[in-house]
Amino acid sequence: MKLFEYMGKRLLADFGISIPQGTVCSSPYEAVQAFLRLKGPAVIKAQVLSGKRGKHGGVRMVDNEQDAFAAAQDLLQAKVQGYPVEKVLVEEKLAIDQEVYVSITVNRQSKCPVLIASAQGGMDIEAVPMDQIVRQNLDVALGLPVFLARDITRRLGVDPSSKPGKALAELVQSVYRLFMAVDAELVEINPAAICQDSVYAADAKITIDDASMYRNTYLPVVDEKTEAERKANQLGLAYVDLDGDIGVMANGAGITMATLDTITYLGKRPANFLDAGGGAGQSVTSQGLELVLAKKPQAVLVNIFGGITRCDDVARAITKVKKEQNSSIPIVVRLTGVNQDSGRAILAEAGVEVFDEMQLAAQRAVELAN
Amino acid sequence: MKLFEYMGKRLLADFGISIPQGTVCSSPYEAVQAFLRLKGPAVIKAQVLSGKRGKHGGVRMVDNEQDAFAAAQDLLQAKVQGYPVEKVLVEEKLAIDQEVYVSITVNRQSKCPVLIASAQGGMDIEAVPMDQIVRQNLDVALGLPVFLARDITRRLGVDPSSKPGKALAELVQSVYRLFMAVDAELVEINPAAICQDSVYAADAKITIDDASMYRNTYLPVVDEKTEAERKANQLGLAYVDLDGDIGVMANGAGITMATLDTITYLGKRPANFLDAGGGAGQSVTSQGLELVLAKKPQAVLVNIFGGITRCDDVARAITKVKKEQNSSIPIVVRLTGVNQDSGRAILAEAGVEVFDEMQLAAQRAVELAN
Amino acid sequence: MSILIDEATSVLVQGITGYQGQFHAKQMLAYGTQILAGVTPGKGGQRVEGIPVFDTVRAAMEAYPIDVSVLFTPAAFTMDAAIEALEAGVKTLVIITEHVPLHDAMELMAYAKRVGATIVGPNTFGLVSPGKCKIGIAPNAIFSPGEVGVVARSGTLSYEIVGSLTNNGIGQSTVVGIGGDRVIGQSFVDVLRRFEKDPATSAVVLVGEIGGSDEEDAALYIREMTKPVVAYIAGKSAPPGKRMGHAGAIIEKGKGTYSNKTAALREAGVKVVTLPFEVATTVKAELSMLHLDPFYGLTWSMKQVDSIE
Amino acid sequence: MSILIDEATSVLVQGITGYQGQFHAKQMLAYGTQILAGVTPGKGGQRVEGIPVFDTVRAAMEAYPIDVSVLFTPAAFTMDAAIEALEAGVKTLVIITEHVPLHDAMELMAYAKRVGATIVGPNTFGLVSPGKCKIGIAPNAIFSPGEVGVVARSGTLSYEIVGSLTNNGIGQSTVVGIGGDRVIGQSFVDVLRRFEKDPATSAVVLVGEIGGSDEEDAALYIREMTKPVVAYIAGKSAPPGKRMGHAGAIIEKGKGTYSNKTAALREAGVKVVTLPFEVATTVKAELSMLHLDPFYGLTWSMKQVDSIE
Repeated sequence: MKLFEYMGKRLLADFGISIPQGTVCSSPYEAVQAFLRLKGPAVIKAQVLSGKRGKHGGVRMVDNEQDAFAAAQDLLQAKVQGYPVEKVLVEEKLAIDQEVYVSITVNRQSKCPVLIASAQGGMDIEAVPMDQIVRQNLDVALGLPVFLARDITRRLGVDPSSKPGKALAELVQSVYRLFMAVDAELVEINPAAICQDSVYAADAKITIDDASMYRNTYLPVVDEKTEAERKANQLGLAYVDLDGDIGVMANGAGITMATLDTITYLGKRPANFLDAGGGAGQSVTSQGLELVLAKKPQAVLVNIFGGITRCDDVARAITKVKKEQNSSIPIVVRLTGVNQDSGRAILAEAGVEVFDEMQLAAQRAVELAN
Repeated sequence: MKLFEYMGKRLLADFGISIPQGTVCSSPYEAVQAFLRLKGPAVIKAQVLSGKRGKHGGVRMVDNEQDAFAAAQDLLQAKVQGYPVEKVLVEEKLAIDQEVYVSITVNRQSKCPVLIASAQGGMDIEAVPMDQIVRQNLDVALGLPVFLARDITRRLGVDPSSKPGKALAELVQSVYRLFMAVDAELVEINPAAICQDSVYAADAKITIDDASMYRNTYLPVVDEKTEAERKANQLGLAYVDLDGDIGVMANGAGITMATLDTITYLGKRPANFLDAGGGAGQSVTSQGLELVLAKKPQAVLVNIFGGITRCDDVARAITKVKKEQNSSIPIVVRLTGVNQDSGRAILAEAGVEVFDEMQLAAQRAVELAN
Repeated sequence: MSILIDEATSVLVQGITGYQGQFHAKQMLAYGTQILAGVTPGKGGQRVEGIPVFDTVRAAMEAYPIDVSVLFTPAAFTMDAAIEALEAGVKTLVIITEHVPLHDAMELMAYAKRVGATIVGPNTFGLVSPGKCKIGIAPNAIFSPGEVGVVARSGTLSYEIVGSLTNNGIGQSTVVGIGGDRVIGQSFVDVLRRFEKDPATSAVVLVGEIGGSDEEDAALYIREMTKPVVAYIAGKSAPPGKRMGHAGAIIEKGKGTYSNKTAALREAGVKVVTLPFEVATTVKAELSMLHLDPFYGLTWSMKQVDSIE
Repeated sequence: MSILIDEATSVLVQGITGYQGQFHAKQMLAYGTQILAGVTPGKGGQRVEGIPVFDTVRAAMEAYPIDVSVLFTPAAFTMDAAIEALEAGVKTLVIITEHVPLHDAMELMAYAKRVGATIVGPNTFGLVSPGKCKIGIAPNAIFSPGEVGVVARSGTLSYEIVGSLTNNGIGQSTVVGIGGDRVIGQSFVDVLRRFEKDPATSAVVLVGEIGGSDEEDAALYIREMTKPVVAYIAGKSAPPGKRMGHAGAIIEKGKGTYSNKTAALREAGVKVVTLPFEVATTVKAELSMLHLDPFYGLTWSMKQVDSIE
């Protein structure tokens, strides 16, 4: 789960990191009030979850009441990279001496947290040459000790004995504490703004591990899903909206992707993607299929390799939906595994085409979609 | 630093452990008010730092207003094992099904926290047979995981799947969290009282590592020292009041103890014990000596093996005190190590007897004390 | 032979009294797996499919010698159960559970490293040495004994490919699901090393996915391997930046892409196929090349000496 | 020979720019100790007594080969400095600092065990292999080279006893202060094992204290030792239940008492003396017994083989 910048900054502040003075606003009027409280030039930032907001016009500098109103109004009506802007953050404009990049995420290879930092902050970290990036794996049994925080500060070209150096080393330790405390996948401060003796988190990107949400109940909940994705999630399924011709339902992320690959290879494009996972029962399967059909694709390909999932359950779910919806969208089923014979019998009786091999089923679906 | 029971219980409560309803009181009138709020039988407990309070009459059961007043008045005028009672804790009387003992302390041998528990709580843990005591070393990198808390509960004869078992396992985990969070040397709950489905900490003994106090500034400060010990502590020295004939000042705990041993061996008893540690300068040394003299011993033995401590500093400190106090108490000095020649010269000039060997100096001090 | 598990492997099932635990214990028994004991806290003394259930792993270990524990525990309790097993001395864990918190997985892997234990998963279908032992949730019917090692991230796709190998007469030495999560115990490289050393494995099938860099790391190691590797990478047509069902499939910059992975593998001499059903025919071709080589066994065992760590 | 340190030992001083660090660096240099570098964060580039100062242990290690780091760091920063040294690869630490928080010591010892490092202290006077190397704060003048190993908890008392050995013509192989804190890196037993294996050590002096059970543990090990041990235990006349200066000297029930310790040691064959100045004469007697035994060297080296771990 991604947090909006203003939520992320609140968390950072809870962990002792300095953040710019500011207010999150839902209307231009609020934004003006917030601007006036700052008594100086301000930055108004669209609160959206996508990156590269600056490059897409989501950040405005203002130094008077009129501009503040206009900027807030403009942003609150805009979409940034497809996301509608529901809130803006009105913040003091910092007098920045240097911008650095600081983040902690998970190193999949080393199976530990990794700190990634660069003296070149404020820009796209992916564009910074590798030799200017500080990478430091962290040992969860050891944490991020002072000497390491100082060392990282030094490697960023900031003297750890100077006042801003001490502040930066403390920020690095606080980022680690926060990362660990909230089960973060990513805590990114870009830039961490060095302003005289202090360091401020001028931006904040925090992503929380969804699997940990049961124990992070005090965190705000941000829902970035589409309506269909949300419905699928409630069913315990994974759904992704695409824009092609053939609806796809399969069980398992790998096989679902392989099904998309096969359809693409055969010259059609998938309309959506429903991963029914393992062990979905009849009711969940039928609701999943309804989601796939709701996109009105030219055909639907159901690809079930039954392991935990039982083929007869799937067959019953398909015939039920077919009967209820009375839809003209052709459904092609590949069904194999536990209880495959009874499943195929049920489908055959309902007039649904069923195959043993995945590639045959995919070919048939592509034909029907033409 | 030891915490009073009521302070310990507040900490336990902060870490989610159930404690009996109660109020700490400084007067019998407060105690009666506290009793009346409980609406039932109460326990009034003297707040003192020594153990075995129950056996020394420090705990009273009361079930009416008059008895509550009398018990509180009585306790607040009493001394328990030499400690004056300044506060009493008025608590609800629990309906206890079983009493268990739970503590975590430091295992010096294994260099890790160790949980010690017994199904026989409420009594003196030292009197419980070893085979009825659960001992479990804890790995600081791992903490006290649920499976271990359940296992400990099981070894205490309580089914960890029962409601009181779950509560006891949670208590065990909370005790560990508290122990780690406050740099404790000891967290002891004796008894942990099983009352139907819940477990209450019916008593609390918590000792905090003195060396950690700089980072546990939010803890209450309990001063259990005598006036002289406090003064010595402020000087960075260690002082212990004893009740013999010869005042002892030495540098280092080991050599100070060896000096006491030698005096005892020679037939006299030490009047006090001042460990001047290593590297005490002239001013601190003279103030230390004043503390030793204040006890009016029959003689004083100063035993300095100079390493960090410089012998001339010690000599100047002794002559200064001797001159200022003009005391008739004889001072015998053993002085050896860095700058010993100039030190001995200074003492000789001031007419203080000085020796090279510790046993000779001790013999002379014993003679002078006769 | 085989890797990680064989007919002598004795297995503990943690979470055996749950729905999944019970069902798959039965399936594993039917496959011939030596399940000696199960654990569910508070359910000690019960039996599941005739298997004795204990309250703790320690109690189970005192009663039976256990080589591998397979976990069907709820996600929130999985780290605790895994640590319990490691503490009790189990040296190999297979964690089937999905949605284990990422930080739990990191802590667990750090601890497993300290105690020198092997973890497969989490979020894996498990592993199978056909005809000898199955641990996990894969369907029993699809496997056949043979000389091809299979290592894969995702479950159903692996069943698809293994089933197609079997249908094409190609047996497997061991099939290992490394798991779909971001932090997992055994990486592709870890398993490839084992296959390289296993005399019973002649060739390896790698079933990868977009996201992460595990396939790229594998490509680096494969350069040193003596055995042929055939790979299929799922997700060629997945849209960038969207999550595809499980966390392992987030499309990342650079290394995570389909083209980067397949290029790295091809450079390492891997036969990369475009669709899953091409795996079996490609493996068949590789195997027939191997077996036509009159010096095959000899060459391989000479080379092997160098490649053993 | 000697244990732990000798003339080839290269030393790093952490906290070298502080008052204690500077003073004792000078003293150690005067003793002949090979101090190659010092560390104080923020003071890199300075020199103390000609010794180059670095900001970090890693930087020092890159410039010089370091065997041992000795810490004169403030108590609150000592754990951090120690972990820094261990992380940088220093294998032996001598922590002079007193008042290190107990929990820091526990975490440090757990970490040192993981990385296989040796820690002497905290709250120790250090250690000396006379004529070869001194690390710590003991006065230079009191030591003389010889065949007696000394292991002690407290500083000044050890100086007293070592000085009296030297004055009586008895030299020392190595003198080790294990430290006065409750959680310390090397216990009596750890050091006794080293002395038992050290060919240059013929006899051992153990200087203990009331409190804790380290002397009792030592007594158990001494039963297996081939070399004679003489012990003095301070605190016979200390009042029960009072703190005597440092935390290690709290009188505890049972094991911690004077009578329990001396009884355990005597049962193990240790000559326990009552007063510190009796140590030298007793050691002298033990040594003359050893050297009168015509089979001494032979017997000992035959026995030694069994006792090496």
